[in-house]
Amino acid sequence: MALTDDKLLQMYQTMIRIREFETKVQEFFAAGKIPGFVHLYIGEEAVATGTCAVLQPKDYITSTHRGHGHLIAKGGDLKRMMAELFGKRTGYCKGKGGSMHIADVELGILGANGIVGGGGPIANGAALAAQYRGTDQVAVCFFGDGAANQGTTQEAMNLASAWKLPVIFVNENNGYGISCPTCKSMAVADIADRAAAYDMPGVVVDGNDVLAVYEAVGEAAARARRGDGPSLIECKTYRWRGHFEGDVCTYRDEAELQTWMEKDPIKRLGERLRDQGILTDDRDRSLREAVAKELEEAVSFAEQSPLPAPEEVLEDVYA
Amino acid sequence: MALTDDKLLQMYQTMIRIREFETKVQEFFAAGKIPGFVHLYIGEEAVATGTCAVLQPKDYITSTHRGHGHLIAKGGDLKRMMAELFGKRTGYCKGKGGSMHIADVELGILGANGIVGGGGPIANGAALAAQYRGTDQVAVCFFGDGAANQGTTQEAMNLASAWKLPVIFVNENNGYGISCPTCKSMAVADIADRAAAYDMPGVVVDGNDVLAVYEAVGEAAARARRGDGPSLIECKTYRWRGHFEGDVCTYRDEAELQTWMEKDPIKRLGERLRDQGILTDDRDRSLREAVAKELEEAVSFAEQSPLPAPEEVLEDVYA
Amino acid sequence: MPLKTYLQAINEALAQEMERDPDVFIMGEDVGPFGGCFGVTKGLYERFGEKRVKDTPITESAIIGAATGAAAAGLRPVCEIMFVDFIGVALDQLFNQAAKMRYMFGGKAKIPMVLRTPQGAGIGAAAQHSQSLEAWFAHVPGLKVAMPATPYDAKGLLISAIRDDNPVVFLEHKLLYGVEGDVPDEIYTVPFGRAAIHRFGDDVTIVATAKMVHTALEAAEILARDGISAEVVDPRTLVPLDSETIIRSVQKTHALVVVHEAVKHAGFGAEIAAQVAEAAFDYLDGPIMRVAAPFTPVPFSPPLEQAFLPNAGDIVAAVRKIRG
Amino acid sequence: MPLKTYLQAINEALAQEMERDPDVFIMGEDVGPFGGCFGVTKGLYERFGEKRVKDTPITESAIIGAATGAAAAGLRPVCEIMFVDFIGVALDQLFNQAAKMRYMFGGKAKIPMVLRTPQGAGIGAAAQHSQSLEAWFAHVPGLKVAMPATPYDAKGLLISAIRDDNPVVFLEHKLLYGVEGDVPDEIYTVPFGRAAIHRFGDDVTIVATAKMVHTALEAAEILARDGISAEVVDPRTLVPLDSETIIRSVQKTHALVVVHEAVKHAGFGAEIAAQVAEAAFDYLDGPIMRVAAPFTPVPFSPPLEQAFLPNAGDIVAAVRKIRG
Ligand SMILES: Cc1ncc(C[n+]2csc(CCOP(=O)(O)OP(=O)(O)O)c2C)c(N)n1
Ligand SMILES: Cc1ncc(C[n+]2csc(CCOP(=O)(O)OP(=O)(O)O)c2C)c(N)n1
Ligand SMILES: [Mg+2]
Ligand SMILES: [Mg+2]
Repeated sequence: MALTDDKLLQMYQTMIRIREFETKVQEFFAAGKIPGFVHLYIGEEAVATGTCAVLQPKDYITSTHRGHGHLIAKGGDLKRMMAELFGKRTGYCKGKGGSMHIADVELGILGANGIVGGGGPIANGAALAAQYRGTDQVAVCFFGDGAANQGTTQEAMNLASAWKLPVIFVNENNGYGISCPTCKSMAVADIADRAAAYDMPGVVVDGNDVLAVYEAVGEAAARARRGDGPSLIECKTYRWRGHFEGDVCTYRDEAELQTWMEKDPIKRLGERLRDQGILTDDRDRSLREAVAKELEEAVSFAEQSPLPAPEEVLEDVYA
Repeated sequence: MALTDDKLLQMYQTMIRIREFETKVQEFFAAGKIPGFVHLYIGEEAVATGTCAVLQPKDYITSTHRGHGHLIAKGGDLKRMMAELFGKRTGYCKGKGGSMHIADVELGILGANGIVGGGGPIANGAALAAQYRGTDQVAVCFFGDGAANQGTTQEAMNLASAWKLPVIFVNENNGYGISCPTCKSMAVADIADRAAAYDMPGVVVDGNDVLAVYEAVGEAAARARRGDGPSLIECKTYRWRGHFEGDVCTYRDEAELQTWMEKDPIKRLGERLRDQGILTDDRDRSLREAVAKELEEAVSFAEQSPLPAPEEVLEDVYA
Repeated sequence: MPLKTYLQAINEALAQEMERDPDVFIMGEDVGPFGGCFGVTKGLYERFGEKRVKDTPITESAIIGAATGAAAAGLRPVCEIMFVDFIGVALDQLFNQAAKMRYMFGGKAKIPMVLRTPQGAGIGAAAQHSQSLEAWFAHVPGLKVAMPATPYDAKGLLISAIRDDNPVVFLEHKLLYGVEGDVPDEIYTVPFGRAAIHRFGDDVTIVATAKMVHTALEAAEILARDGISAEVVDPRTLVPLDSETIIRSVQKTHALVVVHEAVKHAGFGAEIAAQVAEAAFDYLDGPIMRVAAPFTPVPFSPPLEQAFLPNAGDIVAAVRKIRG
Repeated sequence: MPLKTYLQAINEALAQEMERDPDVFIMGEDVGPFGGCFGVTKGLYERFGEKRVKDTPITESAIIGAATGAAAAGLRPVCEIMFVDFIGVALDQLFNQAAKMRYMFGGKAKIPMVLRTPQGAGIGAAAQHSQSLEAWFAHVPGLKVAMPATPYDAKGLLISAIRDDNPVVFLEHKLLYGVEGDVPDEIYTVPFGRAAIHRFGDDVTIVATAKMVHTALEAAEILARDGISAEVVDPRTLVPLDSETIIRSVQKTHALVVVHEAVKHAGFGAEIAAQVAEAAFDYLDGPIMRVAAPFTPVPFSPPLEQAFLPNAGDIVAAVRKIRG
């Protein structure tokens, strides 16, 4: 699909929104204003952005413990996201879920997930509903390199291919599952090679090139909407921060991080757009100011929102 | 490995022992003397026989719900097996296990298994013990085409390859998981193709040709003993009986069964051995008489053995 | 009323709800043309077709996950796990995903799915095909748990389960499949959280579930001969649990025996005993007894399996013990 | 005695047993150089090497299965599941395989393995990282279940667990990792099936587990100020359970409150209450109370999480309720 300038700038801005959101989360977590665990997406923005740029609101995604980027890219509201991280009643989950469980079913976001490999079977279910109803919706399952080894993920890929479900398995290979490098968790170099085990197309893309991701996911989505079944797309990328905030990354060296930071997906798209004359300094500044403003609002919304009342613990268990 | 005449005749006899054992089980189940479920191995004898002919007593196997053939091939005692099926105190499990749980840890038989896909992770563990101790033992995981789709099986293959464990995954592809043909449970034609997902060798062999199985497993075992890790061997075969006794096989047609019965693994090896002058009519008769006699004894042992006493229900829970 | 088996009642409930609501569909291993391992879904594939009666690979996590995702997307899946014993390969999708989604998401999701699965010993299927695991499910907030004991309840509870907007674990007892009882042809529901009093009595309350309801009724007969009048109560659903009916019965009889087939230790009977020991303590004339399986896996051989299973004699003995 | 944290006590037990017995080794996610998600295995990789401190892929079924198979082959694996909440993807290997092998095989196998895993809420980790699931494990014949509340018990029970010839589920409480207590440097064992009486009293027995033992002791302090003398009993292992000590205490105090962090409904507290309601009924002066979490998933936001967790006030209120 040819990309309009607007769409390109939108993708550029979405990556910036993710980056800035995560940067704020990092600050507030350090400041002790965000309880629990947070797993930041900084450095991987191109994967969620390129993928969700293909999707429509009616399409589904299942996310992971590292889900903020997916949610933002799929259209999540920064205010309610930030409020949820702060544990406020105005958050997406009324403070019941937190970082690992933010969802927006209206937007097709079936939730971040605290269980590694938890999303695949659920994405199949959403895709099955689309197939059952004869709509052209697709479901994207985001999962990490570590999650690729979980039985649930592999079962999900098999069922999706056996039933030709409209699912796109988007693997975010950032090289590590917490401290465990992919080379120790699996013998294959490319997770995409596993697609053949289920007779589905499998491709490796540069996960820091948002356009490459967009392209690959676009093809997979078209295929899925045609009724030709699932695909596996492995996006090679890297997380700049620790596994969770607080992790000091003793298991990887600075040099590795540096080389990846040079592949900053935002800088790369920015330069591309500048070369093509699509992005000017003014435009860039205004984009960033808009994001900054949006975040200011999200943060003050989160800070000013009330905490849930203790008795709310008992609500929302059953429909 | 070159096979001596004796070894060839042994393999021939082992297949006959399995066939005759299962035929007796079929009779006694029909006669109501065997409680519970029995899943017969008739038609698949070459897989267990060719595989276990490679193994030594110190090597391990994990079996399945269709395990009688594996146990016999690994050296299981027909008396105690039959007694167990009859629910007698003299059985392998003192009547506590039955068909789906017969084991002989001394012989490296870590049990039949009532859970499809249950054996893979356990076979890894036995192989890990061998690796840990630096012995040259190997572990064989028998599993069916249906079990290939279970997450546990796929996790087990990944861990075995990531750790280069001395495991041989022997897939018994008999075309069905109960009523479900492989073409409906997976999109790939050959389960062996899944080996690539874990960077291990994967081969398809004629599961009704005991020598082909022996050859393939022999190579895999040598590889495993060398420390080069696991292999996947898919044996294409067929079960002549229903999934369990009582299943009338509405899901497959007679013609399919007939073509497979013509590929009877016992007849095939018999003819081969005759052509090579290794098997004579006399020898064949004496072999079969020996088996018949052994089974007579097993059956009368089973019939004459006492049932467990009710209070034994409380024994053997904890060591 | 027409006589039907427990199995037919379940089959009829599935058929009638599928007829009524196009969003209801079935998924599971061999549930299609084969009709299910026990024959519960027989005829449904022929009647509703491949789209609504789906055979799956052997992949329980993917089955429950597919049901969860489809339910989150608005359908009403009824999935089958061939034996409850297999839940261990797939429990995460049920207890961390389906059961918790609504709460974790702040009440913004509905997961209207049913997981049907048979429990119970008595057919020589041994340790991995004979368990009763209701206590596990009843400990999971977000799940509802139904355990029908009669054909009538099987149909009515299953229809309620399918119409419920929450994930429901529907526990069938494989030894009840052949049991006959009155089952109306028309659609009806048995509400969740309402116990059934199968026999009224004044001297002791026997709370029993699933197949043990029938065993308790046998025991009640025996006790009646000695002039002991037992009230037999079946909660029918463990979540929600009709504590009120149980407590009211104990307030009347002043004695309680709880019976189930699952192993006693940390079994659901403990929950019932504990609730009564808190809420009706002053009404009790004697100790609360539990009759349940010993703390062992289910053995294979018939004499062992029979020794494992609680029987009417055990219940009678327990009642006698209370009455000193 | 030297002061050590609960975490250090566990780490020391692992190190000393690995030192003593070359068949003991560790497996789990990030247990190697990383030292474990909570730091429990810190230093062990450096000390014992890659062979005995094995990082695994994210593959819990394969981890537990590898431990089971290795144990069946004679080794003594100690595997870690990073959070007990993850057990749902791997429970089959534990409850149908490891736990039942010995029985199914007629007593001819030994599975000397330990599964270590942290439980508990209180760090804002939400519904899938905060549960207490001991009731599930305690319902599985063939498993033993330990739940240490103090650094001393953590070390001694873990050494017993490693030396036990059966599969042991060793449940640590993540909020206790930082708690300090006296822990001898030398090797010692705390036997399974022996409860600890942490405080002696005459008016009420409070049975509590894990972190709730400390909460119960707080409550006992408060009650003491009103002249109510509470006895605080910690079973330490749920399987085997030291029913005798609990019952003897109730026979003395005539009152029982059971406390745990898991949700109350079908929680293990029900088993304790039920045993006492059967075996010590005549000694009870009033209802048996349970103090435990409400029937909801664990919420994220601190005020909700605090409302979820039982506290000393709840225990005091329960005691007051019994005493009318
Ligand atoms: C079933 C399960 N096992 C383990 C964990 C603990 N855990 C959380 S994130 C993580 C690493 C995941 O690695 P990967 O899938 O590569 O995702 P990434 O963190 O790299 O984005 C682990 C082991 C979990 N949450 N769930
Ligand atoms: C986890 C689990 N799911 C389902 C079953 C029920 N079941 C028993 S055997 C079987 C079919 C297995 O097929 P396959 O692996 O091909 O082995 P085969 O019977 O063909 O030898 C099924 C579904 C089970 N025992 N365990
Ligand atoms: Mg990763
Ligand atoms: Mg098969």
